[in-house]
Formats: sequence, C-alpha cells, structure tokens
Amino acid sequence: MLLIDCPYCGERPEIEFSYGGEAHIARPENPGALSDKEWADFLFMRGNQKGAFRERWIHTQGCRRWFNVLRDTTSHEIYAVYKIGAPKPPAPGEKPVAAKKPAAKKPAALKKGAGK
Amino acid sequence: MSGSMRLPGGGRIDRSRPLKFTFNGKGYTGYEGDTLASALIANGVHLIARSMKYHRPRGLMTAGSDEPNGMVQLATGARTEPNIKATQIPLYDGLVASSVNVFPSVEFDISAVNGLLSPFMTAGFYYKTFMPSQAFWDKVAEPVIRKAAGFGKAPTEPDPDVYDHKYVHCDVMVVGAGPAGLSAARAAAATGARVILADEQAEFGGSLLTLNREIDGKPSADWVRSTVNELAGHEEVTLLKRTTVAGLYDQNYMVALEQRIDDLTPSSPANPRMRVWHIRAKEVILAAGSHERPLVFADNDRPGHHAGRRGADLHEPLRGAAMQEAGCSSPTTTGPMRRRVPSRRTAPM
Amino acid sequence: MLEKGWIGGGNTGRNTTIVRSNYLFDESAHLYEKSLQLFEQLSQELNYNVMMSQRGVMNLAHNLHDVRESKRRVFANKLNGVDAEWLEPEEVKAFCPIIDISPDARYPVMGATLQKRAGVARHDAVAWGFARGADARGVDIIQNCEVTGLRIDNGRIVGVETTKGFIGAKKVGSVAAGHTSVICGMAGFRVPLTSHPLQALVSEPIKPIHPCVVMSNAVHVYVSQSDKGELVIGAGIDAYNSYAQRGSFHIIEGQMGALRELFPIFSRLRMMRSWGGIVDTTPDASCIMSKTPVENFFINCGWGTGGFKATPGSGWAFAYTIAKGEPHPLNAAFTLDRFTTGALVDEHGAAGVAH
Amino acid sequence: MAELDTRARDLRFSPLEAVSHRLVAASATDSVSATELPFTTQIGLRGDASDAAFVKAVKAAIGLAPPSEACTVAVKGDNRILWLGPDEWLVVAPDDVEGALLAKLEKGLAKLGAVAIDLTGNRTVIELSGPSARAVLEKGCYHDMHPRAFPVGRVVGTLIAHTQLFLERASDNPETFRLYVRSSFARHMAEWLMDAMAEFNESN
Repeated sequence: MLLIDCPYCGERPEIEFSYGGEAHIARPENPGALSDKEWADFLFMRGNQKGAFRERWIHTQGCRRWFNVLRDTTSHEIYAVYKIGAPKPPAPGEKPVAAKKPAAKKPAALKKGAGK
Repeated sequence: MSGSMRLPGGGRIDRSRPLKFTFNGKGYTGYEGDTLASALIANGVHLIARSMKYHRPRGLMTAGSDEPNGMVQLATGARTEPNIKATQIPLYDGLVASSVNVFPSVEFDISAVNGLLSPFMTAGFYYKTFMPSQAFWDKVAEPVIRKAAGFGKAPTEPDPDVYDHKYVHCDVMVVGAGPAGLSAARAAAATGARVILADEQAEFGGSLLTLNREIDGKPSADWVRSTVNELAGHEEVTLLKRTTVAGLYDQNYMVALEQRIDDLTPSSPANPRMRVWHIRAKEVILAAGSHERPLVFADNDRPGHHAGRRGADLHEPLRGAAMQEAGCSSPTTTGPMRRRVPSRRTAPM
Repeated sequence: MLEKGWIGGGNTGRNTTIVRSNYLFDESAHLYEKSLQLFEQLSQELNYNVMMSQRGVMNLAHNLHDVRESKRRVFANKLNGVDAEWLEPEEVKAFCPIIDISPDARYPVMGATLQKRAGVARHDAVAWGFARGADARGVDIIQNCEVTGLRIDNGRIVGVETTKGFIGAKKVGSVAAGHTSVICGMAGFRVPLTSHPLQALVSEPIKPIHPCVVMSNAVHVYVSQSDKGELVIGAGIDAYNSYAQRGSFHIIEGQMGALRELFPIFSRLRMMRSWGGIVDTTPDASCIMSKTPVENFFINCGWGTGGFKATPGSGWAFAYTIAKGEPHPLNAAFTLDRFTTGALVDEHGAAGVAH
Repeated sequence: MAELDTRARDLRFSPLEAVSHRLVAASATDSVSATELPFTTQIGLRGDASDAAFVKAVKAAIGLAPPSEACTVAVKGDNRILWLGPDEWLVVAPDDVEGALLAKLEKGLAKLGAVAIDLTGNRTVIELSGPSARAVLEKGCYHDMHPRAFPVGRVVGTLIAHTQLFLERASDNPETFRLYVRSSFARHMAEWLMDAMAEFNESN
C-alpha cells in the first residue's frame, strides 16, 4: 500500500488512486499523419524504466485529478509528485530541467473571464 | 505423573487456578499462565510431534514463536486449526490438542520407517526416483506421495468465528515490548507522539519476564510494570498485546495480527476473535529481540533438547535435570534496531 | 546461457506452477497445447521427475457473462484439439467437493470449464531438469553473471558485455522476463512491455484436501495443493510498474477474501510465505517471440503471468526461431510487428489474471 | 424547476428508510450512533476559484464563497459547500430548495463558463456521532481521522468498506462525521456500519 502525496489533497493510501502508466507521452498533434510504426510507438511502446520512473496517477476516490509521480521502481520510493503541466522535478543525480510553459492549455471554458 | 516436573514456586503461572486439558486423548492438568508447551513439559510429555519427511520424534525446542518443532492440531470440529505452535497456545480449561501427521499415534508412528531409509532419501531425491514410466508416476507414486504430504488437517466445516480489521496511523510504531521497545515507546510517548506498541506475548516485558535485572534503580519487573502503566496513561499510546507484526511494507505500512480470543469463547461482531491491524507509521522501531537458533550437532532435534535459556523458564521454572539446553540466543545482546525510512514530513515529536 | 542470479531464482521459483492450454485463440491454443504435450513427456525426456500432476484445472463462472464466455472457450478449445468440458455447478462440486456452490454465495458458482489434462508441475524441478538436460548437451550455464550491455556492430549483434567480461556471440536470445525492457534498452529500442509485481503465497502444509486447480477470474483467485501439502495461491498483478519483487498487501488481502469466499473451510489456515515476481505484461496479454530491429538478436518475452506453463513450448519455438532466423508457424503470430500491423492476439480473457 | 408539491413529497422514500429502525436499534448507546439525514439538496459546482466573478456569483446564490483551501468545508446556517477538488465543490442545503438555488446559480454562472448541476438524490448523508465514531470508521477506512490529521471542518473523498464517499468531520463537533454515500451504496454502507458499531453497543 504505497503512500502517495496527491498534489491537491495530501498523503493518501494507494487504494484511493488508479494507475496511468508512463507519464509525458504526448498525444500526436495529427494522428492521421503518422506512419503505422509511429502510431505503434505512441500507443504501445513504453520506457518501463528500472529505477527512477515518471508515471501518472489519478486520485480516483478523492479529487479525481491526474498528476505525475517520480518513483523508483526498484525501491518504491517516491521522489516527487507534480501537477500535470508543471516542470519535471529532477530525479536523483539528474540535473534540474529549466522550467517550461505548461504543455497542456487550460480549457477555454475555465479561463478567467471567458465568455465576457 | 502429572506435575512431576513442576517446581513448588516461581514462574508466571497461577497455581491456585488449575486448568484441565487433553493431549492425544489423554487428560492432564496445567495452570493459568501456562502455554500448552509448558503444561506438557510439566506433565512429563516431551514427545509432541513427528518430523514431516522421516517422522523423527520431535519435542519442544523453544518457548515462543521461534519454535520449529512442537506443532499441534488445536481444538476440534469447525474450530480446529492445524500446525499451531504449542509454545504459542495459552492454556485454557477444556483445551483439546493432538499431534499432527502421525498414524496411528505419535509414540508408535508407522511412517517412522522412513527414517531408516534416510540414506536413500536425500534432498530432492524424488526428482530422480518414482519414474520408471509416466504411468507409474501418475497412477502409483504421486498418489502415495500426496497421501503422505502435509502436517495438520484443515477444518471441514465453515469457520463459525468473526474477525475484524482496523486501519490506524501513528508517529512511532514500536515492534516488541521488551526493555528496548518499552524504553523507546516511553521516550516517544513523552513527546506527545502517537505511539503504537505491539508484542506477540500476552504480557509486556519481553526478556524481562524471566530476567531479574535492575533498571533505573529498581527491580526490572517493577520497571516493566511502571513503564507499562505510564504508557497506558498516555492518550495517544495504543498498547497491543498478543499482536504479531507480520509484515513491513513500503512507506512504513505494517500488518499485525491481534489474537483477541484464545479459548473457545464464541466470537461475535461485538467481540471478534482476531483483528488485523493495518498500521501506517512515520517512524518504525524494530525491537523484536533475539531469536532462538539451535546449535548444530547430531540428534539435536530429539525430544529433551531445548534451545537457549528461554525455553524452560518463561512460564515456570521446571526441574532441569532431564533437559539439555543448547542454543545461541542471548537476551543481553538484544538492542533496539532503529529503521529509518525516508519520510518527507517530520513527526510532531 | 547467462543468468544474473541463480537457476530457478527468478520467476521460475515465484509462480504457482499451473500448466494448462485452454486459451481462446487458435494461435495461443496451438502454442500452449504444444507446451502441454511436451510437459506430459518431460520427466521421461529429461530423466528428471518434474512431478507433473494432471489434476485438472477448473475455471469458474460466476455470472451469465462468465458462463457465455466460458462455453465459447470450451467450443474454441475443442475445435483446436484441446480437451475441454463444461461443468454444471453440481459437477463442479463433484470434481472439487470442498468448493462452496450455494446459490446465496456472494459470487455464486454457475459452472466451470474443466481441462482434465491440465494441472501443476514442480517449478524448481522443471528449471533444474532443463538445466541438467542443457548441460548434458554441452551448454555452458553461467550463474551470477549479469548482462550489462549488448555489443552491436552495424545493426548486428556481436556479443554481450557481462559482469564477468565480454562474450562474443553470433546470435543472442533474450529470455529476461520482467527485465526484457532493460535488455532491449541496451540495444536501443523500446518494447511494448510494462513490468509489474505478481504476488503469490502458500499456506502451511495440510493433509490432502484440494484435488485440483481452481481458478476464478471474477473473484480473482487461483489455488491448488502441492505435493508437499501447501495450498499454492495466486493473486492478480499490482497496478504499478515495479522491479522490486514485492507488491502491496491489499492485493493479497483481497486474494484471501476471495479464497475464503470460494472455500469457507480455509478460513483458519495460516499463510507461510508470500512473494512477488516481476512479470512483463503486453497490451494484448500474449507473448512476444520475435526477431528484433537488431540483426541476430531475438527476444522471448511478454508472457506476463503465464510463462511457466509455456516453458517447454516457448523454448522449443524460440530455439527454432534462433536457429532459422525466422519464427516457427507456432510463434509466427507473436512477433514484435503485430503492434504495428494491429494483428493483436487478445488473450485477456483466457490469461486468467488481470494484466 | 418547481418545488415539490405535498403529494410528491409524501411519495418519496430515502435510500435508508427501510433500515432506519435497525439503525436506531444499533445506535442504542452513548458510544456511537448513526442516523440518515435524508433529502438534502445537493448541487455540484465546477468553476475557477481564482475568478472573482465566479466566487461572487456563488456567494450571491448560496451566501457562501466556495472554499479554495483543499479538503475544507464552508458553512453558513443550513448551507455548506464542500471542497471536492481544485475546481469542484458540492453545495449541500436543506430539502426542497434545489430549484431555487439552481435558478440563482445558473443565472450568476451563465456567462462564466462555470457549471452548476443538480445532484440531489445522488448521495444520501449518514451522520455518525459519539466518542467511538472514529473507532467505528477505522474498521474500514484507510484515511487518518486523528484530529491532528483531520481537524474539524474538513472533508475528504475516500473509501470506507470499498465504497467511495465524501467524509466530513463536522465543524461544530469533532465526534460527528457525515458520510456522503451514493444512494445505491447506502444500504451496503449502513449494513457495514451496524456491524462495525456492534463492538461499541453495550447491549451486545
């Protein structure tokens, strides 16, 4: 029973979450333009890292939000949790990555003042 | 010869409260505070079981959960349980137990003939035998081997008892309530931390239940009593007796089994027989003490050999003449082992 | 043959020893049936008793959907020459008297498929028997020797780097189960695998009481009794990726609840040991036995939770694949290419465990 | 939506009506008691808490601003707003006002891209109260309910006995918990609670 620090709700038991596999797999902008091999890479091929691994979890029974976890698949130690779109925290021994703008755009409907 | 091995005084039994029990169909008497093991030894019963493969005679080696030999079939009917260590069964009035895996009896066991064949039955011998043909294995050898397999018997009726769960959290989890565990729990509790202290025995004190030492200038038995009282007075301390911590999982998640009813008292939702504790701790202190390890010499598994000094004197000093003790458990070397698991939040200690 | 640990110390020593071939699709049924047939002769062929015990494997149905799926599988199996039969609840009870078939059970037993030729084999004996057989045929088995890199020249493999030095090889086959992604990473390509813990446990030994293998996809438990008398009980995989050979307690706790549901008499038994293996799961719950983007480098992986039962068959087909440089018809469907072509063999139903 | 007329109200039954007498019996103790709080108005809210216009519109309709702090509850009189997620709340109000509240909310939120949806009837509320309430819940809930970890006025989405629910610790009484359980799971939850409460019922 892992203890996962939901970035919205705090530390909660694994049983409240569902697993989403490898993180940071961007859906292709234009799937129709992809070759079969590129599509297979997107759909099926996975890093499956041994050691520090970036993965997605969703707090299914709590706030129902997806987020990312940096976890060691050999020790189950959780190094960091971070919201979708937030800069990647470095893995142990990894150089910090310069902060980028969130890849995912906020849905227009939730933009401040939208529709005004 | 009931009581023939008893000393007139001492030990942790109440001689004013005799209890009747039955082992292998024969009636005996023990006392409140006995385990089945200590009561059997007190009654001069040393042959408890037979080994799995050669059916060698087996007695009691230890006084606790490290017992490798003395497994019995406890109770009967729907409440029967196979392979329970006699050293972990508190005696109760009307207890019924028997040896496992023997026929027709533990004293005269037909399969003991296997022992004579032991030179031919080395480890893994069956991988190279019983296979003149596949059909011989299927029709003859495997059915015979299977019939000989196993120790005790599973019940054949559904379990009438009620069980329970509990999911709890604490700042400090202390496993083992000997001098190290009690000290650690007391230090943690004094800071206001949420503390859980678990010990597999029915009484706290660990090695101090049998050792008479001096701690903080007083006899160790008094120190145990006052420490337990002090702990019980803390609102944030949970004391779990008869509770075995069975697993330490990721991020300090522990599973422990509390034995709540040891006799045949019917259980109910209001009074479950056992309770599984799921514990999430910020810090874990393992103070589980020493573990009896037998010394290696020929026939060290024969009845009458006891490992270490804990074997005989936990429940009652017994006449030691007929016993041999050999082992490498030294309670004095038992220190607290502290396990630190990374925790990003500091315990409010 | 290189092994980073010791023979029988990986998933071979961490499974529940079930052998069966009642898979749904033709491709899988043929492969697993080949394997079962080899298992039936294995002790004699290896001159080593793998203690094959054809006790029968029942797959329980607990709802109408299960019943329809199960019957469909029985028909499919029969068409493929795999022995299979459908049992009504009373027949289930007759075959395995200790099972609870009362209609008021939380998950009532509505019937089961039965493969009588299926059963269990002693897992360590299978590993040691094969090792002895290989050794006798001149194979060098090097234990405690971990592959740390692959030497590739112009897209063609020329050998492996190990903790004990470089070993040159004209052809290399990887059968690294949960670590396949790590090996393929050394070769510079990704595979459609995720590694998960799969937990299992055994009870203390009890006198014989359970006559067969019972599997239930719905309540998620599979249990048999070993030659030593232990109940051998399997669970589903843990949700998360892991190489830690352990999982979370709630998985085996749920497992025990399911076991007690089907077999109320097991309630008072104590469990002796639990453990986890690292299983390599694929998107379609079928294996991969295939050529790779690196010439002369072959992979045999993706068996997920079901590799043990396939051991002789997968070895047989993989040997052919390495020798000929092309897959045998038995494993032609299980190439790496199928994830590009889309010709998946989705055995999630018959795989028996949630992948 | 029109208010319910008297006849329709008489025809309603709550998810736990059939077991209410047993809940009463199981609660015959000073230690812990359970009762259903049936027929509360419940409205789901989605919006951006950093948008002043959204907060203002909610406040105008409910009399309360949606709490921006995670896992907290805002209370005023009979109305409360539970934080469910970073942009999601549950408005809980007395019976039979959903029509009026929704009308007000829809009017205020219409141009903001925010949403108010009637969830009345989706969940019923079980109130568990007494000195042993926490101990009862600890039999089936992995969440740490110690007052240090879960103080008054907090709410979490979690599981009890395999059932998803929102668990609120009342702001006025640390020994009172409210369980917002989906109606179809309410009976299971009530049965589980009665079983778990048995240990604390002296008559057992």
